[in-house]
Amino acid sequence: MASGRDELLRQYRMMRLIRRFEEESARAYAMGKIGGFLHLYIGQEAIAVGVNDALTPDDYVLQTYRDHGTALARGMDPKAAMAELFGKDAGCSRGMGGSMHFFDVGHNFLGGWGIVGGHVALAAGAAFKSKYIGDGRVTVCFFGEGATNIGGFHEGMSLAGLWKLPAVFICENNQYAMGTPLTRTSAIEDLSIKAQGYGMAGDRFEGHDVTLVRDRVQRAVDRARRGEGPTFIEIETYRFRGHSMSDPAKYRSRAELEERKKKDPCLVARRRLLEAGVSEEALDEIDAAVDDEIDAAVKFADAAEPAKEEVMWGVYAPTGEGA
Amino acid sequence: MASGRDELLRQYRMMRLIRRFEEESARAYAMGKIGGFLHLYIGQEAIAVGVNDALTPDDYVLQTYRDHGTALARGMDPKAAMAELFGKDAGCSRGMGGSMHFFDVGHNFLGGWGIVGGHVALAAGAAFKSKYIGDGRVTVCFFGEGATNIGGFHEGMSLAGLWKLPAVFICENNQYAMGTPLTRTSAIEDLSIKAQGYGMAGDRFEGHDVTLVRDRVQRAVDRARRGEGPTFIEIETYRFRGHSMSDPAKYRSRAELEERKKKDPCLVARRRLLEAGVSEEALDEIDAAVDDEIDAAVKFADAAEPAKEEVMWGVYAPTGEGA
Amino acid sequence: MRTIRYREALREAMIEEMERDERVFLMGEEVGHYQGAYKVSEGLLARFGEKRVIDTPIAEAGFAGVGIGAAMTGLRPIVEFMTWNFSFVAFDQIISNAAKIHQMSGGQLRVPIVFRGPNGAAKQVSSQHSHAVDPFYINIPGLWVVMPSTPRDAKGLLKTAIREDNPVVFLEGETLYNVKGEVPDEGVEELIPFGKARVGRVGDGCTVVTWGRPYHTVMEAAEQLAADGIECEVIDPRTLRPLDLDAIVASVKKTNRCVVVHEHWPMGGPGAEIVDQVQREAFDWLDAPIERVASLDVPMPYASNLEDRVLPTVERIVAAVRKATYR
Amino acid sequence: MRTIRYREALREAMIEEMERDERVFLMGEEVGHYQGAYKVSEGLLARFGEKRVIDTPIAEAGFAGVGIGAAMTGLRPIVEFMTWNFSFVAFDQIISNAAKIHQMSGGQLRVPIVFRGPNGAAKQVSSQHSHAVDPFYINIPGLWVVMPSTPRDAKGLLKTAIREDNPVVFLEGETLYNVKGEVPDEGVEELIPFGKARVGRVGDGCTVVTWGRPYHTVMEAAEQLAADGIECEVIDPRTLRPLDLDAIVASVKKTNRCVVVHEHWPMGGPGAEIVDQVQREAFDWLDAPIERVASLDVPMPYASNLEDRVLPTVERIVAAVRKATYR
Ligand SMILES: Cc1ncc(C[n+]2csc(CCOP(=O)(O)OP(=O)(O)O)c2C)c(N)n1
Ligand SMILES: Cc1ncc(C[n+]2csc(CCOP(=O)(O)OP(=O)(O)O)c2C)c(N)n1
Ligand SMILES: [Mg+2]
Ligand SMILES: [Mg+2]
Repeated sequence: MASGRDELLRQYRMMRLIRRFEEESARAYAMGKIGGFLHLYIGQEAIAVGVNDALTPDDYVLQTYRDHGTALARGMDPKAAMAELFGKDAGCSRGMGGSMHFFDVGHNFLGGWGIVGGHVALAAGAAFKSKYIGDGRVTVCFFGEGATNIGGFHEGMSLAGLWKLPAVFICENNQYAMGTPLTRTSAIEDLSIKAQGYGMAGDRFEGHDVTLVRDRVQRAVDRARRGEGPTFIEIETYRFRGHSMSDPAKYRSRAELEERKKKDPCLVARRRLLEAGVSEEALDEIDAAVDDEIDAAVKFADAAEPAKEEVMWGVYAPTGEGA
Repeated sequence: MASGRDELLRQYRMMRLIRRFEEESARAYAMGKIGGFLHLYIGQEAIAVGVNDALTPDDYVLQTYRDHGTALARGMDPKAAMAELFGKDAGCSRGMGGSMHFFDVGHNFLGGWGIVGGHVALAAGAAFKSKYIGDGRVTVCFFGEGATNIGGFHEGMSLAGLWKLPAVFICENNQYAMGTPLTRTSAIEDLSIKAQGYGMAGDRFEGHDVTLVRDRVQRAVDRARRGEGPTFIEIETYRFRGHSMSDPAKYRSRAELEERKKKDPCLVARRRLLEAGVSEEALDEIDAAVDDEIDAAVKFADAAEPAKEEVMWGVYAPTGEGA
Repeated sequence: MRTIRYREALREAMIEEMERDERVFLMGEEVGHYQGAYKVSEGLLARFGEKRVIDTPIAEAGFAGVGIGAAMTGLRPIVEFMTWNFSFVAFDQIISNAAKIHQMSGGQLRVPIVFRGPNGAAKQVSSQHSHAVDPFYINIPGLWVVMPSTPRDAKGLLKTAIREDNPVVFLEGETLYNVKGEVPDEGVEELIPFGKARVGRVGDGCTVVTWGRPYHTVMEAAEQLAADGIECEVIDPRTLRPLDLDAIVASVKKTNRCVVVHEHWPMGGPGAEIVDQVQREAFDWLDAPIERVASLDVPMPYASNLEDRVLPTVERIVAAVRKATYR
Repeated sequence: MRTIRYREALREAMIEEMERDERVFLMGEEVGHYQGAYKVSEGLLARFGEKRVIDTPIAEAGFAGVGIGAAMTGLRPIVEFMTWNFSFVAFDQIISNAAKIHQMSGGQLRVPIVFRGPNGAAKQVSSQHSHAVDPFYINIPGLWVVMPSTPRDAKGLLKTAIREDNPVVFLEGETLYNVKGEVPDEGVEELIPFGKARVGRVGDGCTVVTWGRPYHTVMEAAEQLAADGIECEVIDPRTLRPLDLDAIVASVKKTNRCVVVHEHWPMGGPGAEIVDQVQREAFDWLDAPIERVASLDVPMPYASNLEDRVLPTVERIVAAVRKATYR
């Protein structure tokens, strides 16, 4: 179980990194260094990390606007991430995208997307390309439970199922779409039932245990890679913060939140590591190293140059280069 | 069984009326009296007629562009229908809509609609209104199997399921969407499975027997009227003609067509009536009367005035009248 | 007169019309329990209940379509888009259904519906969330397009919109919601008619036509220009469809100069349309080409240093007026 | 030179580019087994197989999105909309994704994709199926908008579009598919650059700017006018984005008159945009207001007596030129 422990240590570190990145983003937002929308991933870290560990570096990942955690898990440098939030040229999207639109093509993180359901077909398209050229890659597409009613979700899923594309669709069911609980947006409670309508495999489980997430997602990824078609997975989770910075989350009780915090994925992993014989000190050391890394990211972002003043930049790609 | 026989006689007559209306439309099209698209309902008559008999005159019905049969079954005057095809002012939509856009609000036929999936939410809206004011009406929405992949279908279904609207969604699975068979557009063969994803009741059966259609749809209509929510019904059927007048339907074999014609809903009903003791002569008399009615419709349409030359007419409703 | 915010003006209009007519209801994402993403509908759920203030799933094409279907059959829905950016997934419902039904049905059906929500850029919400949609909807016969810049216009026009028997595209602004202004006293009902421009400032130096958020930027620029002796006449058409061309042309015939200022992208749209109509109707009166100030022709970047430059600025407006007046 | 139909010209362009580049594929409803709803893609399935000629379900937002995703990751899709009317259900994919991705990703991704299909009215297909969509797409930075009127332009521009690294909106015409015209001989490759207008007819009486289907109506009107001594200079910009303003302005500076003729509805769009730019760039050369001939501002009625009057007619074009030339 030593290798399992090492893996969990690595996962713990990444979850802490995400957690601390989000906390510092929130603080920087309050200080006015970040503008626009900021959707935090706190509480859902085990999913980004567990899913990423089921993938190879070549696989593609797409996420919604709640994208920091997934980008970091995929390997994005926290400096580039924080600089993006600060609207800097060194940001992962050169300051053009902001919080909702992280991109890191080097790590095959194909974006944070802002229109609910709008990226599901894009993910199917990436998987389509893999099938077309036979590159053996798998594409993972994340979205919230709130996305399952919209046409974009349906069409992307329908095509992926029909064409048996190498993709895994992961619904992070964090119980709320902005202020609206699932009970008021869906006639059914078990969303994974929808898989059947698309001729896909389905799965459903809780997402606070990073090992469980990795293992269950691995099955779907392997299936996709073997050419056996896509899977729709509903992972139950919870976000500890409001929908975005402007949301005080009055629609849920303190008690509900406290109850859910008992399943904080960072704590769960920490407990497991302690049980496996890792010392408190070793974990505290990791935490401290993570703190330093995030501090460095903030400092980097603070010092970085603002987005370049060529305001017409990038509207059209120069033709030819990519051909 | 006398009343059953009378009912079937009435249904037979209506199916023949639809059949003959379509045949004469095709002929008029070939003569250049009708322009644009013309989608015939030949082969599917038992559905329009059976469904209508499960409804009250107050219930709402919406159909796709393949709408003549449903409009006639609902009670539209064949004269107004033919005049519409001829682009005449006496047409059911004053010559503004044409074949794809029949409307007869007096019979609560709320239109033929041209954008695949685009009217599903409209139907949900009509049902929403019934729930809102409590008028006890049920709305029936027809669409083809080709519509089940599009976002408009999904969103209309999701909302209807969530809000338990008094509606029945009928998928006329005539095996083809233009030239494409269901096997190339759907990962699943049994479309009624999709009902589960919307928290709806589902049903599925063949649609060449008008009595069966009436009975099975009645259950769904009753359920909706009792406030128990919508149903998604897949009815298997076949269109004997091409998708529209320009389609020679080369994508299917003659043998397949001939096989299907054995289940011609008009023939099926006729056989049943003969078995029940109705004479050939009585049926021929009905046929002759129907022929006369359609002849009269064509003559009426021929003689009618063209659409009024006020080309800016109708873009905006005069405010106030409806208020 | 009382002074209230634009957001409150909209809310008052909805409350008054919902009190007046049982058939009016509000539907959209987070309009009820959450009190509205931008708090426009705050308090409405408590006042009218879940039957008439309806939270929807995220399914814009679906609930827009439900609204249209309900309107066709006798209700009078107000459909809120959380922002107009999300109307793009419902675009077909608006253009192919709402705008067509009356004519296509030979006049048998009408669609009394209001689609409303914030239009244009907020602040650093990036390219997918910063669209000014007026160019898309202005082109479509069968719709009315309304875009109030002040609380008074917002209230009076929304009340008119709700009583209209045709579909209305009602474009608000996230950055306008906090704007304060005078509205008639309680109990004094004001219905502002469609197709009547408002003169925001009288002047004989240059006509400036503008609507929505940039109206306020124009008013600021006009102050600056006045200090330099150029008196702008600011015309806010308030509704883009119908468009009060007469008011605009009358002003241009007085000032002999015209500048059109808007948030939408430059290619086409009401901005170009107004230029087209004015050059035709006031050709012999124009002493200079008509100038236009638009958002720059780029997707909105996130970084605030760039965003500020994309939107119409006081500087660009001043420069355009100077150009049109050769000063 | 050979004479072929517009439909065949498009087909040749696709075949040549698919032969040239494995990454190019065609996707859409009925493009394969059915040989295309309008037979543009006839024979392509047999030639390239199901891998590269892909029949899709009816899910425009879905397959447009799949195309964009595939383009993002290295393929070069041609996405056919059976007609552009159906692009409205995919509108968000085009405006929020295709047009934004390159800039929003800080330049990391590009979207080499062509969306193509027939635009505008066919014949009596009624209001939901008769939209001219140029006003919607012209407004959006990040897209190119191409609208060829002849077989030669169709072929040369489609080849350029397929090699472009940005999303292209390629607007054809159901009523243009049968138009015949000369194209370069086999083996002679012609790539027509974006942003270069074509002079369809030289004259010094009046500049007429037009594109797509009405180009042919304008050429007919120009014959009539020539018989009366008014020589029109007909400019077809061919691409609306980028727009060859220089060519238009040069012509107007010669003729001192300008008429813009298009199929799209009047309010806004490229029609208005061209007027706006011309009045600014050629103000001192214009001897008369710029006239515009558009489809009438109504949803398309089914009845043919009405449809004929809605579209730009030779009579309306002749009248507009006479007005602009005071004759
Ligand atoms: C088409 C569309 N409609 C509305 C919105 C506004 N919006 C952004 S996030 C959100 C809630 C999404 O909830 P969910 O899918 O559960 O994801 P979560 O935020 O919980 O991760 C809404 C309504 C949007 N971005 N796109
Ligand atoms: C959104 C949209 N895309 C494409 C079309 C073109 N189209 C019209 S009918 C049709 C086939 C529909 O098949 P199906 O739903 O099975 O109905 P059927 O015609 O068989 O009755 C298509 C592709 C359309 N009208 N709307
Ligand atoms: Mg959620
Ligand atoms: Mg079918």
